[in-house]
Amino acid sequence: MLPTAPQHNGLSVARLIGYSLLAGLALCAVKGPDLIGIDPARQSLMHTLQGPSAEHWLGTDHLGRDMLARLLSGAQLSLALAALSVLTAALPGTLLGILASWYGGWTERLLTLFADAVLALPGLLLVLMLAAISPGSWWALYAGLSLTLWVEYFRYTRQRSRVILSEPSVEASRLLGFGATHIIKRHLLPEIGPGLLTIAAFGAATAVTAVAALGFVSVGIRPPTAEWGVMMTQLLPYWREAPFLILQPVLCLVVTVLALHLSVGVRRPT
Amino acid sequence: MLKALALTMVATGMLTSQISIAADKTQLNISSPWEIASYEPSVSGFAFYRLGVMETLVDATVEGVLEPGLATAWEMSDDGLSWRFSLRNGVSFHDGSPLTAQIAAAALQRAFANPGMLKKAPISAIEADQDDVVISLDRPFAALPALLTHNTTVIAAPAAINEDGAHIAAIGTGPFAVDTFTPPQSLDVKRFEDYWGDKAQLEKVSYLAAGRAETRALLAESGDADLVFSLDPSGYARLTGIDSVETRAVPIPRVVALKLNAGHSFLEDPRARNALSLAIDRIGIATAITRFPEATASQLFPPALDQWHSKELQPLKQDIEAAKALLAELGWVAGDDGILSRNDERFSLLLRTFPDRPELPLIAAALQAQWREIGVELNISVSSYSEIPAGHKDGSLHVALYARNYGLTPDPIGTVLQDFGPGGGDWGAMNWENTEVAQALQAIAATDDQAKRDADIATVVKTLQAELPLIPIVWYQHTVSVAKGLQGYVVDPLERKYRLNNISWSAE
Amino acid sequence: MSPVSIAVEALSVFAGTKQLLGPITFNLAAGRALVIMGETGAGKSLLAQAILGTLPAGLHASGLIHLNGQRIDQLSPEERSSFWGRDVSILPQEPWLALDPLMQASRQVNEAHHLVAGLGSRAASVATRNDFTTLDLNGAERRLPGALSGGMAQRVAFAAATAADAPVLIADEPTKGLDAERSTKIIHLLAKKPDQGGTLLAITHEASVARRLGGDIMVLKSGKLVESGHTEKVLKNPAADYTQQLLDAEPQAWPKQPATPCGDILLSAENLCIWRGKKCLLEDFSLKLHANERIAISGPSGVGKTSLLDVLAGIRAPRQGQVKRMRSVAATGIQKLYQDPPAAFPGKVLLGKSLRDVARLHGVDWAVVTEYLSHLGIHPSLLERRPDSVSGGELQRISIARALTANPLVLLADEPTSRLDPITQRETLAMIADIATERGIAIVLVTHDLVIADRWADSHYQLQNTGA
Amino acid sequence: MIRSSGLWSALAGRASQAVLVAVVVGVVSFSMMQALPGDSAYRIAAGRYGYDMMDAASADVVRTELGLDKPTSVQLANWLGSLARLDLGKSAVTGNAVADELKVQLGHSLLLAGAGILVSLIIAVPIGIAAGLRPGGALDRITLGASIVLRAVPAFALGVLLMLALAVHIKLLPVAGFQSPKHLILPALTLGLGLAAVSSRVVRDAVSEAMAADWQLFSRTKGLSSGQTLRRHVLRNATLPVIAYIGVQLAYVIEGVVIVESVFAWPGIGHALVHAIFGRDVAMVQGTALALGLTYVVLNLIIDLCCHGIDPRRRSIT
Repeated sequence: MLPTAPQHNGLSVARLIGYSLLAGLALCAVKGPDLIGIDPARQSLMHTLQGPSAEHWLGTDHLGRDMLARLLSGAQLSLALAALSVLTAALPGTLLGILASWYGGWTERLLTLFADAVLALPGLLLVLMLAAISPGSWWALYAGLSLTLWVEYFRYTRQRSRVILSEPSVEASRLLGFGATHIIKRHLLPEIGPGLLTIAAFGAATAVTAVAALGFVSVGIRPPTAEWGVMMTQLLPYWREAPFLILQPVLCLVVTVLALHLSVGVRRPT
Repeated sequence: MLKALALTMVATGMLTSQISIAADKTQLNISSPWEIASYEPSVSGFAFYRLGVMETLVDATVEGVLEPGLATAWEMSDDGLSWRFSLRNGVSFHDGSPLTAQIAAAALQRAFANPGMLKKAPISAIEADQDDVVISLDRPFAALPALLTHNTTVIAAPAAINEDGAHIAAIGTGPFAVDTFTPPQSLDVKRFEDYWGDKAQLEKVSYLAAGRAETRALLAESGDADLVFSLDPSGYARLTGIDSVETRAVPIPRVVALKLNAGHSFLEDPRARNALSLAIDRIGIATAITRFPEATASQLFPPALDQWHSKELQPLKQDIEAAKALLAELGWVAGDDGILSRNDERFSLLLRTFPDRPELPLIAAALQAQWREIGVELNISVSSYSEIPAGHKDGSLHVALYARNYGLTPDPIGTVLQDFGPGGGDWGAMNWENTEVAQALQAIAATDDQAKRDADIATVVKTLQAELPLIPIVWYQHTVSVAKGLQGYVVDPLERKYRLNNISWSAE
Repeated sequence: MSPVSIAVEALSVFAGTKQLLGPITFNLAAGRALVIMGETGAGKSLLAQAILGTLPAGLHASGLIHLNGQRIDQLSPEERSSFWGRDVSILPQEPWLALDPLMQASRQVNEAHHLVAGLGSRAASVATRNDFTTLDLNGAERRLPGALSGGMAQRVAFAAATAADAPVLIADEPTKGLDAERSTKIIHLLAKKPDQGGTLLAITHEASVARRLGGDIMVLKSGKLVESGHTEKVLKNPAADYTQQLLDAEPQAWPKQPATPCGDILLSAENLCIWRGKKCLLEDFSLKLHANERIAISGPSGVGKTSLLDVLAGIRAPRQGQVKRMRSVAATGIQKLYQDPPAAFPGKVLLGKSLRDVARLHGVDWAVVTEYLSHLGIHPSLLERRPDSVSGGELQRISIARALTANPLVLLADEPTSRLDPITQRETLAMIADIATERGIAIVLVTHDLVIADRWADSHYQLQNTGA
Repeated sequence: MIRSSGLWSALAGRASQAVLVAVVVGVVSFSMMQALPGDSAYRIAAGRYGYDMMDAASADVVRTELGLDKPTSVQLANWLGSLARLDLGKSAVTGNAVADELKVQLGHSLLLAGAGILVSLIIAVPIGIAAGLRPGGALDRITLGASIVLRAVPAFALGVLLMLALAVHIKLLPVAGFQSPKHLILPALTLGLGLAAVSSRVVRDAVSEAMAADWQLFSRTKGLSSGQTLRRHVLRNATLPVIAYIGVQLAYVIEGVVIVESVFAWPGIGHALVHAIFGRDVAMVQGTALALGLTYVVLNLIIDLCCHGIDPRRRSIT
C-alpha cells in the first residue's frame, strides 16, 4: 500500500557522482604519479612537516617527502589492495553461499559450521600471522584480509539464495529444463547483486583501515612504499604539530568510501 | 557520535588554562613505555629496581660513582680473582624476613643462571660466607661491582620464589613495597615503613606502561601522569610549550648505530664502511628525526661516558664525493639505474631494524635515501630485534640498525668487552677482529685505575673510529616530563632508577 | 432518513495530471451498504484510500469528503488518521500480511480494545475473548499470524479493525484469496454491519459478493462510473454491457465446456499417498491422464492439492505409490502454471529475455513464440517490461506462452486464475482449454472453486480433508 | 501446525561450533606459528629480556628450557593433549600459566568490548530509528555521511582526538589507564563510535523496512497512534535484524579492541595476542585465540537466546 523503502536501481544523481568520483580516483592512482612527476621517496630532512606551498602543494611529511606524490602513489597500492581483497573474498564467499543453499542438507550444514568457525577465529590472528609469515610483503596482508572477509558474503548469499531458490519461478525454470548456470545468472545474481556490492563497499573501507591498524601494531608494508593506511600510522606522531598531514590520507579514504557507497547504493543487507 | 562532537565543541569552548593539581599530594603517577611482563627479575627487574621495590648490593650516584647498596663495602683479593661483599645489617624484606648472606648469594646465583648482566663477568662461583657474599672469578674483572648495580642482580626474598624456582611475587628490601601489580600494564607500590635507609615521603606511586608516545604526551599534558619518560620528539617539542609541566632532556650513553657484517664481501674493506659512513647526513637525522642536533654522533661513545668519549678524535662527517671516490677505488661502477655494481654484483644490502624504538624505522628510511645518493641500494626489514643476534649467529646479516646502551652499568667495560672483544658480539662488531683492541679491552677490564686505563681506551676508540665495525649515527637524549611542583627528581642519565624516596610535592 | 455517514462529492484521484479515478459522487447513509464493483485496475482501491487518506505517495485526490457529517478532505494526514478505528474501521486486503508477525493474535485484538476503544485492561481482555468466541477463533488466541489459516487471519483482522466499533466499515476485496466457505463466513460478518445500523463500504470484483451484501452498488470501469443503483436491480437487469460482462464472467454463468475425446495415456498415478510433515494429506489416490483430457482437482485449502501437483510433476516424491510418465512425455513434457504469476518469473529480468531464453533452450523459433503471444492477445511491447509492471492476467497468459514454448504434453495449472478478476479469469481458462484441444495437451487444473471445476473440466476429483 | 523448536538445534549448533573452533584454532594457530620465519628461541628471548639484555646466549637458554628442539608434531600433540585436560600450558615469555594471564586480560577485554557495544547501541539506536522513520530525509543523509567518515577514520586517530577533547581540554576523564570505571569511558567511546558507524545504518534499514510493512499500516488504520505503533510493533520487529547483526559484529570488535587497548594502555587480550605473535609465544597465542574463539561462540549463543526471547516464531508452536 505505502511506497516501500527506496531500492537502489536505475541511474540516480547520487550514482553519477559516485561513479565519477571512482573514475577520478582510479585516474589519480594510474596516471597521477607520472603527471606530477615527483619521486614519492625523495627526502629533504631540512624541510619536514611543511604546510602546503607552491613547491609542495600538500606540504611535506616527517621526512620532507612530498605529500601529494605519496598520496597518489599510495592510492595505487591502497585501491589495488582494497579491490583485490574484496574480490578474493567475494568470489569464494558468494560461490560457497550459493553452493550451500543449492544442495542444502549436509553440504549447507558443514559449510555454515565452517564459516562460523572462521568467524570465531580472530581475524586479526590470521592477518597478523600471514603478515608475519612474509614480513613487509603486502600480498600477505590482502590474503589475510580476504580470509577474514569472505564469511560475510557467504552468510548473505546463503540466506538470500535459500529464499530465492524456493520460489516458484525457480521451480518453473527447472521444469522448463534450465540448468544451474541459468538459474544463477537469471534468478540469483540479479537479486543478490546489489546487496553484495554494498558489502563490498564496506569491505573496501575495512581493508584500508585494517592496513592502518596493522601498521599501528607495526606490521605491514616496507618503507619507503606509500600506502594510505600506513601513512596514517606514520603521521600519527605528528598529529599535534601538523594535523593537516594525517588528515590527508584519512580524507582520501573518506572520499573513496563515499564514492563506493554512492555508486552501489547505501542499503546494508542484514 | 553527534553527542561526542557536541562535547568536543563544549570542550574546546571552555578551554581554560587551569593547571591540574594532583589531588593527593603524597601520590605520584609515572608513565613510561616499558611493560612489566612478570615477577622474574631477569625479565622485569628493571621496573622493580627503578620503582625502589628491590635493591642491589652495589648502588651508584647519578654521576655513576659506585656507592654502598645492600652491601656496605667490598674488596678485591690481591690476585683479583675473588671479591668479598660485606652485607648491610638489619635489612628486612617487605614481608618482614631478614636479609642474609645466604639469601643474597642464592639470588645472585639465580641471576647468574639467567641471562643478564652477570653473564658479562668471568664468574666461577658465588657463595655466602657469614655476613659476606664472595664471588670468585676465572680471571681478574675490575668492573664486577659495577655489574652488581644492574637491575638483573636485585635481591628478592625467598618467599617470592616457589618450589620450582619461579618468582611468584616481588618482595624486596627497597623503600617501596608492591601494592597491586597488573601485568603487563601497571604496578602500584606503597611506602615501606621499615626501610633501612631514609624513608620515602611519597605514600603511593603508580606506574603505567603506555606503549604509545602520543598517549604518554597526553598523559603528561593532562596531568594524569606526573613523571613521563621517553617522549617522542614531536610530543617533547609540544610539552616544552606547556607551563603545567617541565621537560628535561639529558644525554645518555645510548647510541644509535649501524652494525656492519665485516665478513660480507661488500663491507670487508674498511674503506667501504667509511664510504657508507661518509654518505650519512647525521645532522639532518639529528635535526629532523630525533630533533637534538647537538646529539649528532661524531664518534661511538657519547660525552655522557666522559672516560670513553675522546676530544681528540676527528669527528665523523658527511662527504658524498669522498664516499663515491672510496667506492670507486674499490672497483664499484654506477649502473644505468644509478646503483653501483662490481663484476655483475649490485651493491644492494638488507638492513634489519625493529619498531620498538619508533625513531629507528625512520632513521632507516633516511639512510635508504642517503645511501641511494652514492649508488647503494638499501632494503629495509622492520621486524623483531631478535633477528639481529640471530642474523649475527648464522652470518646472514648485512646491516643492522639499533640503539646500543653503554650505560647499563656505571662502568661500560662489560658491554664494550662483549661488543668488541674476541669474536665480536651480538650487538657489536661482526666478523671484525682486532688483536690490539682485544688486548686493550682485557687490560681495561682487569683494572679500575683510570690512569692505567686511559691509554688503552684511547687505542680502542681510535681504532673503532678508523675501522668502523659499528657506524654511529646519533646519540640519545633521555627525555622526561616532570609535573610542576614535584621536588627532588633528578634525571638519571644511566636510566637506572627513579630515586623515588628523594621525591616529594612542594606544598603550595 | 438516517444521518449520512460518508458523503463524497466529485472525488477524483490523480497521478500528477493523469486522472486515475472519478469523478465519483455518492451519499451513504447509516444502516446502508454500498458495494463498489469493477475489475482489477478499475481504481476501486484508490477510492477507499482517498477516503481514508492513505493514498500512496505521488497520488493526490480532489473533491469533497464528509465523514459522519464532518468535512475531512482538507485535514492534515495526522488529523485524518485520528478517525481510523474510531469513526471508520478498515478491513485490510490480504490480512495475513496485515497482522504483526511477532504478536499473538489475541494481543493484536486486545490492544485495539485497550488503546483504541479505551477499555480497561480487564474489560479489554473480556471483549477480546468474546470476539474470539463469536468469530469462532477459539484456540487461536495464542497463535502467531504465521500459524493462522487465511480465513482465521481474516477474522482476527476483522476483530482488531472493528474493536472500537466504528460506525463505518470499509472492506477492500474482503474475499481475495479465500475459498468458497471462508468467503461466505466473512461476507456474513460484513452483512451484519448495516443490519446493526452501521455503514458498510465494500469493494469487490465478484458479483456474487455484491449480491450477498445487497444495498447499493456502483460499477466502475477504469476509474469511471458506468452504472449505479440498488444492487439487486442492477445485477438482475444491468443497463451497461460492462456490468453484463462482469455477470457473465461468474462461473455459474459459464457454459459447460464440451467434453473432448481422450487420446492415449500420458501420465498415470497409482494409489499415491502424500504427507506433509506428520500429517497425511492424501491417501491411495490414483488417476490416469489422457492426451487432451481436462481434469479438475478441487478441495478446501490445505488439503494437499498443490502437493499432489508437485508429485505429478515429479518435483517431489510420494510417500507411497508411484507416478508413471509415458515414454512419449519428455522431461520437459510436463509444465506448470502458477497461482501467483509474478512469482513465476525471475523478478529482475525483462519478460522478453526470459522467453527468449526458453525459446533458445528448446530450439524454438522466436516467430513461433510471438505467434503464441499474439494468439493469447499479448502486445509485444509488454515484453520490454519486468514481471512486476504487467497485470496478473497478462502475466498468466505470458506464462502460458512460456509453457507452450517447451512443447509440453501435460500442463499442470495450480489455481492459475484465483488472483485474477472474473473477466480475465474466464478468458484465461477459456484460452487454456482451447490450446489443450488444439494441441492435444492434457491439463490438470487445481481450483478451490467447485463451480469452475464442474463447468470447465471433463472429469473432476474432489479432495476431502482426511481427518488426521 | 507444528514447528520444530529452533532452540535446541541452535544449542547443538553452537556446541559443535565450539568444539570445531577449539580444534581449528589450535591447529591453525600452531601450524601458522611453525610457518613463521625466524628462530622462535630468539623471538621468545627478545620478548623476555628486552633488547638491552637479549643475545644469542639467552636464546640458547630459552631453547633448552622450552624444548623447542622437539619435533613440531610432538609439540602440537602435547598442546591438544593438555587442552583435553583443560590445561593451556605456560607462556613462553612470562612463564606464567596461560590460563592465569587470560583471566586478567580476557576480563579487561570483555569489559571494554561490552562497554563499546553498549555505547554503540546508545548512539546507533536513536539515530538509526530517527533516520529510518524518514528514509532519504535530511537526518538520514547526515548520519550516513557521519558514519562514512567514522568508518574511514582509523580508531587510533579517533582515540587521540577524544583524549585531547575530553581528557586534556576539559579535564572530564582520565587520558589512559584502567584503574577506575572512569578510565573505561574514553576507550569504550572510541570503540563504540566505530561500531555505531555501521550499526546505526543497520538499525535505520531495519526500521525503514518495518515502517513499509503492511502490518505497520494496519496497526495505524485500526486506530493506534504512530507512537503506539512504533513502540508496540515497529521497534519489536526491527530489533531482530539488529541483534542478529550484533552477532556478526562481535567478530570484528576484537580488531578494534587491539588498537584501542594499545592507545589507552588497557591490559587486554588483543594487546596480548599481538605481543604473543611477535614473541612467538605459541602457548599464549593458542590460548588467546582459543579464548577469543570460544567467547565469540558463547556470545553468539546468548544472541541466539535473545532472538528466541523476542521472536516467538522460533519457539515451538502447536
